[in-house]
Amino acid sequence: MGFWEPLFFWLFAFGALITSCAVIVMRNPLYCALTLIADFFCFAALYVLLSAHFLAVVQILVYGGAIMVLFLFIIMLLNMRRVRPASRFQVHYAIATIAGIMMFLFAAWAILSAVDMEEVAEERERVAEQIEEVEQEEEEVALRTASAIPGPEAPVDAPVLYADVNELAVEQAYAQTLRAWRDGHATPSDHKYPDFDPDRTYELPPSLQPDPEQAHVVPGREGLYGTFKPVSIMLVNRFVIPFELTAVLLLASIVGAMILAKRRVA
Amino acid sequence: MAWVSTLISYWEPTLAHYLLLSAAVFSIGLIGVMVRRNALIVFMSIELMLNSVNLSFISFARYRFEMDGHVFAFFIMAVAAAEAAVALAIVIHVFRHKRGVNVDEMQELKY
Amino acid sequence: MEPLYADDFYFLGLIVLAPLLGAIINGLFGARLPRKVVDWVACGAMAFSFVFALISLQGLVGHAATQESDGGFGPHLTYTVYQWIFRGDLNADIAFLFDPLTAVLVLVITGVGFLIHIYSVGYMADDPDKWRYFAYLNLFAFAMLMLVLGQNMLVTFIGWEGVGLCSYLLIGFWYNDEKKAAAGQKAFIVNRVGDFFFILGMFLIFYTAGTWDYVELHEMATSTATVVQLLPIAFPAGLLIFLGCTGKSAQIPLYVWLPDAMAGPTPVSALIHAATMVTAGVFLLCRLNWLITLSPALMAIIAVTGALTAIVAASIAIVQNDIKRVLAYSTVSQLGFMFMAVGVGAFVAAIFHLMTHAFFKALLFLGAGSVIHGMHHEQDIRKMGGLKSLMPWTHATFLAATLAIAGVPLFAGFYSKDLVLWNSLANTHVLGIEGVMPMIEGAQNSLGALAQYLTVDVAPVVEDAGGEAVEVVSWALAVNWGVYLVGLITAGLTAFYMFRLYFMTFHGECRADEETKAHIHESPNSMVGPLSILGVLSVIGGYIGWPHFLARYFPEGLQPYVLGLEHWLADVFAVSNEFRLVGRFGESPYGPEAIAASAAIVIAGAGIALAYVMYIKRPELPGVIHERTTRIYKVLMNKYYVDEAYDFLFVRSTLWLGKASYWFDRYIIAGLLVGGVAFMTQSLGAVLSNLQSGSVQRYATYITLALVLIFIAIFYGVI
Amino acid sequence: MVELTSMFSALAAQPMLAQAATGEGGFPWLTLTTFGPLLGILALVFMPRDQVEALRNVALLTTLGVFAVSLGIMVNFNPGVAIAAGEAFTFQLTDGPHEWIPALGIQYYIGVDGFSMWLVMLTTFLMPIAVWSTYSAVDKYVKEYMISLLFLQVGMVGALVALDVFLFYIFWEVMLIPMYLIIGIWGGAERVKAAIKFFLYTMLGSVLMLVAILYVYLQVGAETGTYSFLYTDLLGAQLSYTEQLFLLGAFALAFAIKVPLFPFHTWLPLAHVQAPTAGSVILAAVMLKLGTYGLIRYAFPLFPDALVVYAPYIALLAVIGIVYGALMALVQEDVKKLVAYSSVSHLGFCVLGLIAMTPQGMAGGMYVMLAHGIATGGLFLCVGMLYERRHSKKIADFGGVSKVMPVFAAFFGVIMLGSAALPGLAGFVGEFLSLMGASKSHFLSFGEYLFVTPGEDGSFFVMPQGFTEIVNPDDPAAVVTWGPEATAFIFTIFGTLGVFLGAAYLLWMFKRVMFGSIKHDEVRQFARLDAREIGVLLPIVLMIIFMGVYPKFFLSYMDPSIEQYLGYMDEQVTEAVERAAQDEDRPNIYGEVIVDSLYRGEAMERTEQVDNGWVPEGSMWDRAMEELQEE
Repeated sequence: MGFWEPLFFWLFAFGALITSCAVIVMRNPLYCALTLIADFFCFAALYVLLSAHFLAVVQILVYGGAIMVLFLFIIMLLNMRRVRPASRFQVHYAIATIAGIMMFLFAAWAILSAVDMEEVAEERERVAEQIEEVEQEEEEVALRTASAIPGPEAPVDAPVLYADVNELAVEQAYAQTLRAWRDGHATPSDHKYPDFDPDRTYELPPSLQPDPEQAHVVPGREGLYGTFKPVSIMLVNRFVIPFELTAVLLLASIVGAMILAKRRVA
Repeated sequence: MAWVSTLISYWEPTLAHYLLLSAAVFSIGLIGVMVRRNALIVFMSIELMLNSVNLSFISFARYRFEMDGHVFAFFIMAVAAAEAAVALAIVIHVFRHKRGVNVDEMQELKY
Repeated sequence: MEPLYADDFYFLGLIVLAPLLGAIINGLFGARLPRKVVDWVACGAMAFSFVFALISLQGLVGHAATQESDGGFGPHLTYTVYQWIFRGDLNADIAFLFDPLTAVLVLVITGVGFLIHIYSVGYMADDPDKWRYFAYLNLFAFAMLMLVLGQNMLVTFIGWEGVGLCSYLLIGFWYNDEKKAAAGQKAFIVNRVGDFFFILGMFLIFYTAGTWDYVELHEMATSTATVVQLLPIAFPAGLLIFLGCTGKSAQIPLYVWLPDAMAGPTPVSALIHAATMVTAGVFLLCRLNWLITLSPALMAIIAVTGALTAIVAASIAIVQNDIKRVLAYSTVSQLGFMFMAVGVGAFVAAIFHLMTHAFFKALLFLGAGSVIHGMHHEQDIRKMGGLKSLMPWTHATFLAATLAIAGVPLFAGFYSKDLVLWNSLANTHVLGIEGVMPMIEGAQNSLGALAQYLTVDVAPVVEDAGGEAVEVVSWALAVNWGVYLVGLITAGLTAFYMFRLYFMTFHGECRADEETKAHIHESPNSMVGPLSILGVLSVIGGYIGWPHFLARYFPEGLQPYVLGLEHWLADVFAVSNEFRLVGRFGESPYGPEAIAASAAIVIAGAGIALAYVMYIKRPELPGVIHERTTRIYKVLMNKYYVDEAYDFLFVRSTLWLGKASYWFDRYIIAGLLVGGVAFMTQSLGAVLSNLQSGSVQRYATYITLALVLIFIAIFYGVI
Repeated sequence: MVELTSMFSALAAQPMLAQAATGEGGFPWLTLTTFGPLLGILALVFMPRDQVEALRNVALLTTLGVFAVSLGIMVNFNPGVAIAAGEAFTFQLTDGPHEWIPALGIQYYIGVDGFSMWLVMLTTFLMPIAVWSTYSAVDKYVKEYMISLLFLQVGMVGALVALDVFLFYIFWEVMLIPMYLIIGIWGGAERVKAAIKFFLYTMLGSVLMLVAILYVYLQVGAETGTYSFLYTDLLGAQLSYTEQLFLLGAFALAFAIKVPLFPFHTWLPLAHVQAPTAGSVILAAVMLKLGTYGLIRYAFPLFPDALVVYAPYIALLAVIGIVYGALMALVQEDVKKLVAYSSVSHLGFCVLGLIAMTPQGMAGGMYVMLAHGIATGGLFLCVGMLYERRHSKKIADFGGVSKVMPVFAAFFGVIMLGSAALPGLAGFVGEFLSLMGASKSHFLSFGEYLFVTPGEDGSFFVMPQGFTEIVNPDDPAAVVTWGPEATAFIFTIFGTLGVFLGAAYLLWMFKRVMFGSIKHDEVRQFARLDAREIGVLLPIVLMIIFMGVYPKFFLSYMDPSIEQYLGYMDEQVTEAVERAAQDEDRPNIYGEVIVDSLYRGEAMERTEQVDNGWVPEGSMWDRAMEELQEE
């Protein structure tokens, strides 16, 4: 597969790891805040690798811009100085770290046991052969993003080698699923909630009913994956309740924050 | 040179890589929450944990070629923002009373 | 006169009611009544009781005349007061039985009791609490009469414990003196030990016989069909009841309380520790004669214990210096004689000795009382002497009693003691119940084996009254000879220490200090009267039980009176005589009897002579003997250290056990078990409490740990 | 004070009371006796706190009023009532099963029978004395003290008369709270510790009992379909052997703690030493009896199979209790603790009598309850009086008291002798009957654990379980092995040892406290008994003498109930033994374990000869009426 993509991945992965370790190790909260911002950048980069461009931007905007600024503001406001290290070695700190590490090991074990490395290896060879074939047929190959995440079987009729698909392939695959939804082959919530009881009709109030046509409209321009349009459509269609609730949440937090932080007059 | 090929096979990032990364960052955040005595650092660790969760959402979205993950990640960010705001307000409030924001001094609710 | 109704003879109730009324009147209003009235109430009660006893006696004689003796329970009058308990098959009424045996006892108790009441009027004249004394004395008489008159063992037991209580109250009469209170308490507790065995014996009898009524039990024991049920329990029940009697009549195991009981006023000692209470044990064994005769081993035990007690008590009495203590030990010794008589089966002799002993021992105690009264509570005989001239009446009566107890012929003691000694020699044990014995002949089981051994293997052939050969057990012979010899030696010792006492108090020069010497005077008439009456009785008392070899010289008309007691009690003890009594020396063994009697007289004479020599002729002799035999003297002086042994063995060990169990209770049960549970819950609580330490981070850690554990648990199966 | 008496007189004028006079009307004697004290509490609540004297008088008046009403029970109780065939008990003067909580099947059903009648009278008799004795003892919070005493009485009488098991449990708990307050607030130095220990200990037991009750309730409900807590219904429960083992264990534990049997007695001395005089009088006199009463009423009849196995062990604990209690009392320096341990010992007799399952044993057990109640109540009152004068309970602080207080010495002497089981006084009858009952009991067989079959060669003594005995002469080999009887007799021997030890420690205490020279000069200044104290002690002394001299009055009232109970138990036990014989995994019961009762078989007809007018026919009221008609 490609050389650059993996490189960037490892680069930013280690970047994220190191900065997050730095965040919890540094003594001075100011430095922590700054390393955290760097960490958010690494995350943003990873989002891009995962072709979630909109979120990468939002990440930087929201986290980097808003939240970290807030943190820095607070740190500056309370002019926290370098805090002396904890006086004595507390036993429960050790337990905590061990617990954390065990959490990680467990998660890793869970993930690795779910992923069968041979399977991945075969996928890899199969993809490698497809790539060679493609190269021999000299088809027009868009920017190859070799992030060959072994996904489900290739979509039914798509010629594209899903293993080595690039942005274009992702687009087509996504459009493919949208069409499938539209044609009613699979519903959006298909095999998402395994124990979801499909036959129990779940009726949204009419006002919230998604507008049948508009829902699956494939906007003009190809290449929707990762952009804001599908997100915004979903926000107002399927996720309209959470959307409104988030609004309320934000309102509440603003009012709360303001009350708490205001200096008592009396 | 067998190990090279195996190495190469691990070289390209797969879903597992992303998940492992997110788990690692999550654990680091968790340790940070449990170990650091300064409230702000604790909040930052929480942000870390939230971010790692976002990463796993996005990687699964990518894995399934759907955008639900993104929407959810978006919501998480909204919540994170709200949470950060409230948290920092509390920190200021506490700071005003106790001149310090060490977590283990705030034990009034013990009994 | 023919008694109106033999089975509802209410005079029996009146005998018992009189002293009870006296006690209640004195008890409740005594303090406020004038002193004279108190005396009259008390003595009046006893007088009434005595009169009613005489009426009942006359009623009994009349009733006996009409009835022919069919071998059953014999003539008896009964009176049921009311139904006490009727539970299931237990029918316990408060009922009284008046048969020849009870008649003798009741007359002795009321008669001697009445005399002692008169005597104590003078003796306690100057005591402020006289009313309380008389109340207790009457209560005692009531309890003793209940004991003797009871128709079933329950009423006897009520009397039994009541008498114990009254002796406790009377011994500890002057309770503000620590020692006297302790003596009272000791008497009651030792009696209670005796009652412990007595109750168990009663339960055993009730379990097998199903009733406590003497008449029913007697019929059960005499019909061969039902005697088999009693046979297996005869030994255990009899032994238990005998142990009960030793408690009451101060025999070997439980006699320690009698010498200390001298702490009470002297008339009390006279009444309780000479005439009445101590004889309760003998009475009970005579009352249950049909039970104890069923087991020869038990009879042997009773005889041997009696003999041992007699010799031990006599030996201690020799060295005692307190006048009342000497008499106390002599009482224990004489009681030993009575138990010997019971042991060898001579119940008539036992009752006869009981009667005569009541007379002369009461007289001795009262005499001692008047001596003490005269010498202002001086009890040590080494400080007395030469009272012959100063207190003539007391001296005369005291001499008569001493002669009687020593066994000098023509005085009461000789007749009864001789009868006891002769019977212990002549009677032998053999289990000769016809009908029962042959049955067990072939039996393999244990009881059969015992009987087999008793009769066939061991016994030499001896002629019995009927002339056929009756097997006699060899060890029974050994027991008899042993008991007789011990009895003889004790008779000698008794003569010696009694005359030692007599000579040291009444003869020689007065060793009292000047102040008391000037003060010695003869006791007032109210005290001397009873003394003289008892003196007469202790002389002529013996003439109703002449030894057989002398009795046959009396004219025919006098026979019923010469052997009066034997005829009087013939019916009562018919069972035991017919069952087992075997005269060893043939039908009328006058020869051997004469020899035995003369041997007794010689021994008594020797004792008197020895006392005379040592205390009159050469007074320094006791001092000389004393140096050479200091060790033996010390042992005798300290009563063979029996008190100390009992104290160590029982009292101290029970207290130690009590302390140990109290420690066990506090530390093991309360401390360990209950406390342990409390401690565990507390410490568990402490451990859990530091979970809530308040630090948020610690909570986060715990949550994470919990989560990890859960994950491991879930996926443990999968790995 | 005035308005209370008017209230009573108003009550009397009521037509119902007149109708009650005829005795057969459904006049609620029992309900009045149980809830009478509530009237008193009502009156007390509205009285000002500082009028201490008025408060005490009202309380005394209430208890006297309740005693008067309870006399109605005694008068109307008819011992010769027809026996409900096949039932364990026949109840009289019952207040019919009124629906209380229909959903759960809980009824308000109270009644009285031979067992509980005298205990109710004991309670109502002792309460006025206890209240009157606190006039000088308690002077802080008098109002609350009186209220808790009256409340205690409600609990006790309620528990005695309740025939609905749930109602019984409620009253059982109601009893605890006031006692806890009495010990906890008005007690001695470390009263709180004692109160808590007392409360927790008893609560633990009763909680177990609650579980057992519910289990049986559900079991019966499942079987018969109707869920009801009525005692008569629960009696019909068919429970398997293992169930019965646990259930009887729970019941027995609850009552053993209350009695207190040997290992569970540690709370009693603490509670008594710290409790105020009135509190310890009531605690000793009545509350301990509820344990033994509970055993007969609730524990034994419900679980015959388990009882046959448990009986010897309960008897063992009782006997240990007797000797152990007596030994402990011997070494106490504190008088109140001595009396507390003595009541452990005395109640050992009661349980031994009851578990022996013989007519005499049962009657003895019941009589010990009454006699011990009166005697120990008296002892505590005397100790209370000594404490009020000397403010110390140590025996060493006294000596020669009888010189200074002769009348007190007389009273104390009679009470002490009464409790030391001197014949002619109350204690003797009870203990003698219990021991006699125990000596002839056929019920206490340890089964295979201890039983040794007699050797072939007829070896005489085959211990520890059996004596061999020749039954009939012509067949000497027919040997009856006294299985259970031998153990019973061994228990009796130790029991009788307890009687002797009882006399020992009481007399020793009496000597050290009363006799001897006056060692402390405070003793010289002891005030003589005032009228009130004599008034308190006199009824007790008279009752002790009356109960000792004429026990027929009490026993004749108990007899029919005892005989019916034994007949019922005899039936149940014989069935249980048969079941044990068939079922092989159960330890088979050697020897002939039977309940010695005079009734045989279903129809409950007497096998022995008819008693000679021992049990009076008809209640006192009827007999009085008949005499009136005759003249």
